[in-house]
Amino acid sequence: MIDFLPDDTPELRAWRAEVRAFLAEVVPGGMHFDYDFDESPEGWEKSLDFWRKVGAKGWIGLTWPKEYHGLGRSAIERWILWEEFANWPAPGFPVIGHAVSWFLLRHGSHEQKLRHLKGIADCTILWGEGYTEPSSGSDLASLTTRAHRDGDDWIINGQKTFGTAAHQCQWMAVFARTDPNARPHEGISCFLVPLDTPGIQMLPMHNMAGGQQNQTFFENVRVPHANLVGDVNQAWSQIWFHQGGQNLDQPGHAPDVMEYRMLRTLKEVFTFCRETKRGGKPLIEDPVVRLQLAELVEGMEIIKLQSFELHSTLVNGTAEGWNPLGGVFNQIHYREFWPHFAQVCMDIVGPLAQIEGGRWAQLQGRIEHYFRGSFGNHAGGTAQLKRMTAATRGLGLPR
Amino acid sequence: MIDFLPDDTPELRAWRAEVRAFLAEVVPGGMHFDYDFDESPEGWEKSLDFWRKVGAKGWIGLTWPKEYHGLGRSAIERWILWEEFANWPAPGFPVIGHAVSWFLLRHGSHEQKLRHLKGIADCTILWGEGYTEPSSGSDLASLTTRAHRDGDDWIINGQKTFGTAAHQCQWMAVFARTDPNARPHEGISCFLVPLDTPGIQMLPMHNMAGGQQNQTFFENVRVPHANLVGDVNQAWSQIWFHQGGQNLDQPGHAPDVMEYRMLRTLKEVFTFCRETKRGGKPLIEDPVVRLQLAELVEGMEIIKLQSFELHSTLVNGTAEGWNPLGGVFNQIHYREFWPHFAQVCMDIVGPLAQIEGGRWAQLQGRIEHYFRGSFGNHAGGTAQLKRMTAATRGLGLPR
Amino acid sequence: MAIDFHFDEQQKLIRDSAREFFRKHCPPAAVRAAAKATEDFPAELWAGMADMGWLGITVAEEFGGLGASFLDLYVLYPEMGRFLVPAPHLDAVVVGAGLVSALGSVEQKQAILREVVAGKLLIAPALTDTGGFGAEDITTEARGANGGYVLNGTKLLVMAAGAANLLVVAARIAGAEGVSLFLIDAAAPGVAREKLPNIAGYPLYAVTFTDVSVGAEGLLGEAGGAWPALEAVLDKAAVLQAAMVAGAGERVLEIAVDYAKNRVQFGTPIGKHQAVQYLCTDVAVAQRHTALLALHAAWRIDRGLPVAREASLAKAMAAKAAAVMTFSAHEVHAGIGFMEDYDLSMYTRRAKHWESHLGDRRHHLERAIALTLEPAA
Amino acid sequence: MAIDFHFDEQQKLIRDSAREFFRKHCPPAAVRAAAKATEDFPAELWAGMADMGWLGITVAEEFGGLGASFLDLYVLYPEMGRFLVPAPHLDAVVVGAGLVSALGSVEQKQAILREVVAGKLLIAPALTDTGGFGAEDITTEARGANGGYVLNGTKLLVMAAGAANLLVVAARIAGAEGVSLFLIDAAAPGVAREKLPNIAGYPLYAVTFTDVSVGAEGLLGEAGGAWPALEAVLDKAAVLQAAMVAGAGERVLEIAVDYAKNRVQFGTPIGKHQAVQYLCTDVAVAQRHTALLALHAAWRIDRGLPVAREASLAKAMAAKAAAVMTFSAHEVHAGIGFMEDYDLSMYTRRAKHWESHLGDRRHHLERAIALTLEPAA
Repeated sequence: MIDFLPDDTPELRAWRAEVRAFLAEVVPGGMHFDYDFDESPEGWEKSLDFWRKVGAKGWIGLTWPKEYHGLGRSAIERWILWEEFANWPAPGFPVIGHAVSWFLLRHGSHEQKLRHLKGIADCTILWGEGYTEPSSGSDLASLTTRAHRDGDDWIINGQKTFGTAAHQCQWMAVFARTDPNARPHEGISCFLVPLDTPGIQMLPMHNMAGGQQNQTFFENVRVPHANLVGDVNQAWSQIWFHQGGQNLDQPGHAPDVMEYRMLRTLKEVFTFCRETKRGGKPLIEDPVVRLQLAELVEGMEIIKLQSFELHSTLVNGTAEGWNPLGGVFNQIHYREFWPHFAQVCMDIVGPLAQIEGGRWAQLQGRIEHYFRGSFGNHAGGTAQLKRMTAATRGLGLPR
Repeated sequence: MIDFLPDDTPELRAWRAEVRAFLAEVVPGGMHFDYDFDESPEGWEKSLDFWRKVGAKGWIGLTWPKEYHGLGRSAIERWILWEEFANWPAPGFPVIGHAVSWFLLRHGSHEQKLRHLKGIADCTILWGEGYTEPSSGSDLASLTTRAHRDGDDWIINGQKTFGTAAHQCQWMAVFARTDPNARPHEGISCFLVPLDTPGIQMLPMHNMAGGQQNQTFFENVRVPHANLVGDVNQAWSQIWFHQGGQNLDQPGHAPDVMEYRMLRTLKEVFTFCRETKRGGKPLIEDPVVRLQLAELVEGMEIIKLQSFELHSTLVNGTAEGWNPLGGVFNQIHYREFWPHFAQVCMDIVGPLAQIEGGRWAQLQGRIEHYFRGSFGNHAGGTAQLKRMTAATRGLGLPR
Repeated sequence: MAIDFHFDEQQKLIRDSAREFFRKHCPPAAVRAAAKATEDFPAELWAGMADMGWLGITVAEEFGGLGASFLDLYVLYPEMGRFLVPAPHLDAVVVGAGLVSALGSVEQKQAILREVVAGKLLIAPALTDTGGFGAEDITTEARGANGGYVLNGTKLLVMAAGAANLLVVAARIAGAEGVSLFLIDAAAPGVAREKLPNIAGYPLYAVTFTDVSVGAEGLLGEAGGAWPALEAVLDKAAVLQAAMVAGAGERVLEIAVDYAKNRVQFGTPIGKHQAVQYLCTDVAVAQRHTALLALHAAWRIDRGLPVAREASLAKAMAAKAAAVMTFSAHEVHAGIGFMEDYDLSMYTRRAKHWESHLGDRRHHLERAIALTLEPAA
Repeated sequence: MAIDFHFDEQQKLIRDSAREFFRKHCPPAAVRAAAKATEDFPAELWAGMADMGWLGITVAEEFGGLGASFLDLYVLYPEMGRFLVPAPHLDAVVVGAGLVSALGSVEQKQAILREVVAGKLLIAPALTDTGGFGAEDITTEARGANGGYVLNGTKLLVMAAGAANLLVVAARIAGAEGVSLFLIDAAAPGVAREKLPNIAGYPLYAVTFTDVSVGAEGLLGEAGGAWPALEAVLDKAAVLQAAMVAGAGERVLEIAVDYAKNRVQFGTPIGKHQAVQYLCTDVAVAQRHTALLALHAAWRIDRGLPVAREASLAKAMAAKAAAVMTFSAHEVHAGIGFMEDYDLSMYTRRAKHWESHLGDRRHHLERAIALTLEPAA
């Protein structure tokens, strides 16, 4: 039955109230923190403190099986939890631990799940991303980092790049070529690597929005065979994003703190327009600005509704008339809309939007920072790649 | 020396005055006629009458050599002539005779030039387009119409399609495969074919804007060897559009009546906005409409300046900083801007723009007709094809 | 049920039977023939739709309808878009009968609705004087006279006025505030109907009222008080118009993708080129966005939630999608799509009507932002 | 000469020597260093530009300039864009000295221009109170007092105010119509300069005037009568800003095309993909359109033709191009383009300043349509 209402039972409404009470207690007033674009030590500290408290409630692994540090709760409860976090806002979950957790839950061994999900559930262990290489971005099959067997161990050599906040992490899921003679996508394996292993070196890179990404060099890095996830040479087909959507291994899509940052930014722009006069009139009465704002509202509304559709697909299967690859279409819209949104916000705020701080900055320079961050819209695969995935896998056009 | 002034001598100004006087006498008040989108017999008759008078002045072949029915005049005089025609407006030149003339001047034999340029110069013979086939649009190399030698003749079999106004023509330049064993683009020849030759049959197709295009069937159509243009099997490399720009065989680009129709349409919309009130205020004072109009003005201005640049390139060579394939960039802008322009004009005129005629139609339904015509923006190769040509030949990206 | 995009069994039944019915009765040739016919739409098609019960899905059972939900009605509309059904269901039933349901006295409902449901009475809503769909765009005048009213004005873009028995006319009563609605016999003296040739080939009319008398019983709802109900009915219609665009978009996407897969140029199907893949995903994205906004708004209607903002977002997106989807599909096709005989052009022509019908993109964006910024308004 | 896009020999000479000079003095490392330095811009670069004669190209010979044409000056600007030259030529010379040339008395010109041309005196135009560039955006107040004036107000986004000796301040004289300009010593009592951290890394300042006294001789032009000349100077500057964007666009295009040719993904250079080809042609098209409009406007200036409309079209297009070119180039690059150390990000940051400097796209589109519809205005 068509429904857009997550909490249609008293139990679910109580759950939402519980989450909200937790937030009010732990991060009163909310906390803006995007680990992608922020290197402030206080920000990291407060964000980790928050997530450790979430972990202590068991909510990071809310839907995981109880035997693996989860609470075994439903997808819709997870939706409500994240919706509240996003709305509040809570800081974004630090680095890629969530993605690793779904990957481990699907492909990890019993021992790996027992051991590694704990640190994610507690937020005591942060996981970095270990697939991107300097000459291998979305094209995982072209990666050149090598791992070869040496007794009970594997020895890794190579280089990973663009590892967002990897310097804050303790572990990394590293994809490496284990069969150099196999076809490109058939010889890749995934290893769980502690980042304090000898032979690992990290060099910082800084992105346009002030976040730190990293190059990680592996020189004869030795990890035990027990740290191989799943079967050897099978990582390409296991990898969580190989279906074109990062969310497909989740029990059901949930709203995202990062996406909701857009909504909060929009509300800030509303306020700005109400309080700012241009040509003697409040900006909010300017017909051109109103149309610009309306188009931003439209794009935001679509992002929100896409989440509903994806959740329904993952939980209830694809409804007739909806593309089974809906997640990819969501990703197209988000990647294309985000920079457009940021550009229009800058336009509305006007020439003074270029000021980054101090008393003459508009909205404390947050729009300008948001704008710079929007050049990070390629993370997880470019809009162009998503378009092609949608065209070929979603619409069936030839490759 | 940088210059945008076509008539900077008294002689050229006199020439412009002469053209203007001619127009004032022959088509006082101007005449809108797009043969692409108009099947009215009166329109055709008046248009042909006009062009025969132009022909009688020798102006169709203005820049052709005198020995081939031309006047041997300069490229800048041709610019001025066409600019005046476009501004007036004169009706568009009927079908593709001009393209054929440049092709013949470059590749035709002395006898062919003598004979066939006469009918074009007089506008007594109309030439149709004979390259497009049902499964071969912009991809000339894939054409399947065949011609085989039979003594002193060639026998043509096959089918051409989308021949705009071909039913009005007496001749057609037909491209056919003359060596079925050669590589696709190496076995094609061009024949000059009278359309009353036995074996030719024509079926009409109607486009969305009310123009007639045609399918032309060739069944054992016999043409003498003398009607072959240039060398056998060489047509692919000869064809006038093979450089990605139809204008490259001209002595210098000149303004175009069709493009100027856009400018006239814009002026009509200006008038409409001045005379129409919405919400109690003249539309011309609506800030949103004004921005829409400004963007249309911007796009139009670019079209006009592109003509200048192309003219300079063809006459004086590529200036530093300008892409030698400028013509293709012009074609991109025109093809992308035209439908956008038409859409915005419809938006401005509003819901009543959908009415095609009668007393409730706005601007006598001309905007609606113009809008329908804009779906013909693929003629001469789609915007997508021009983009790829610009990227690979213009910017040097790999194919 | 908590977030679900599956229609329920009754809705699936209606949708599937609609698809089957329209596939049989509205092939492209029939759609083309209807646009050229002198009658406004094929009478037998309308009778068939009446037989299926589709003229009364949301009409109360006491007046001969099914008394079903808005989503039960909604599922018809993607199919009507897909098959370009040449029948004035949206205007005559959703708006026309919808206004009688919303505002009519019991007598008016008794007299009218059962006949509408049976397909025997056709209502043409004559609302717009200028093409605009805001309250301020209504200028036709009703002058009080002899205990009734005398109407003067011209209504434009009136759907199926030629076949209509009854007109619902929006007017302003001279000297009073607000919008009033009148039920007027389409054949009443002083009513002149003029067919408007239009891009969509729809039976659109200008209806001119010259000193048309109507008794006090011709008033639908309160004098000067019709706007809130009219606005609510127009919101429902806007959502369905968006659903129609989304359904047409599914078909336009199929046409474009089929062509891209099968058309070979330069040795490969053109659908292998990323430029063409971009165009096809443009169609899919616009279709999907429209469907999302429309379905959400429809759900809000059944839940009794405020829907004006969401209806406007859906219609605004649908207007954009109507243009983008057809444009992009034409870009995929180039020459062949420009031909009248190719099915795509049928969609392009009708999409142009849908774009502005019930309010154009700008109208709905302005309304949506007003409702977002000043929700109280 | 009748339609020609080739610069003449003198212009080619200036352009070529500029390219050579900037290639040597403004490599990317120098541009980055300048943005982080405490001084507003590298003094030796400015001195070098003075030596080349570039601070006085259009200044009359009697005041130490070359008295050359606007196109002679124009050819510098694509190079300044290409190399992101960290020097305030546009603001200090074109606007600042340009205003003195246009409005100054012989005494003012004598005292100032020769020094400017020699690189010894730097003028910072302090024009905008709000970021807007229309006459109505000027609100700083000058009150008549003691035969002179007292200024109060804050000017924003003032380029290189820290290094400036002299400010040209736009203000309104209390109780009088029109805009007036004042020449004010940057070190005068009551002048406070505050550096504004900004996306471009440019030396932009807020300059606050608190009861700043200036004598009658500090007035530049007529009281209340500066706007026409100011507007004309701003038009010239807008055209040059557009030329700078076009020149930067050439380099951005090179960066994007080089990357697309050399970056291999899925076994082929990404530049083989039509999606990437589209993005690269987006850069090229925006660059070309900007260059066309800017060059045409520049030519009109030298021909003495009205240029306000054409200057606004050029700047409006340049604003759009600044955003489109950098955005599209980033889309080509994905991850690496997002890195501060990659050259592209230098262009992106400065392009954001250029977008709104001397008036944003909306300002210039509104001006262009006004001048198109009401050319008399």
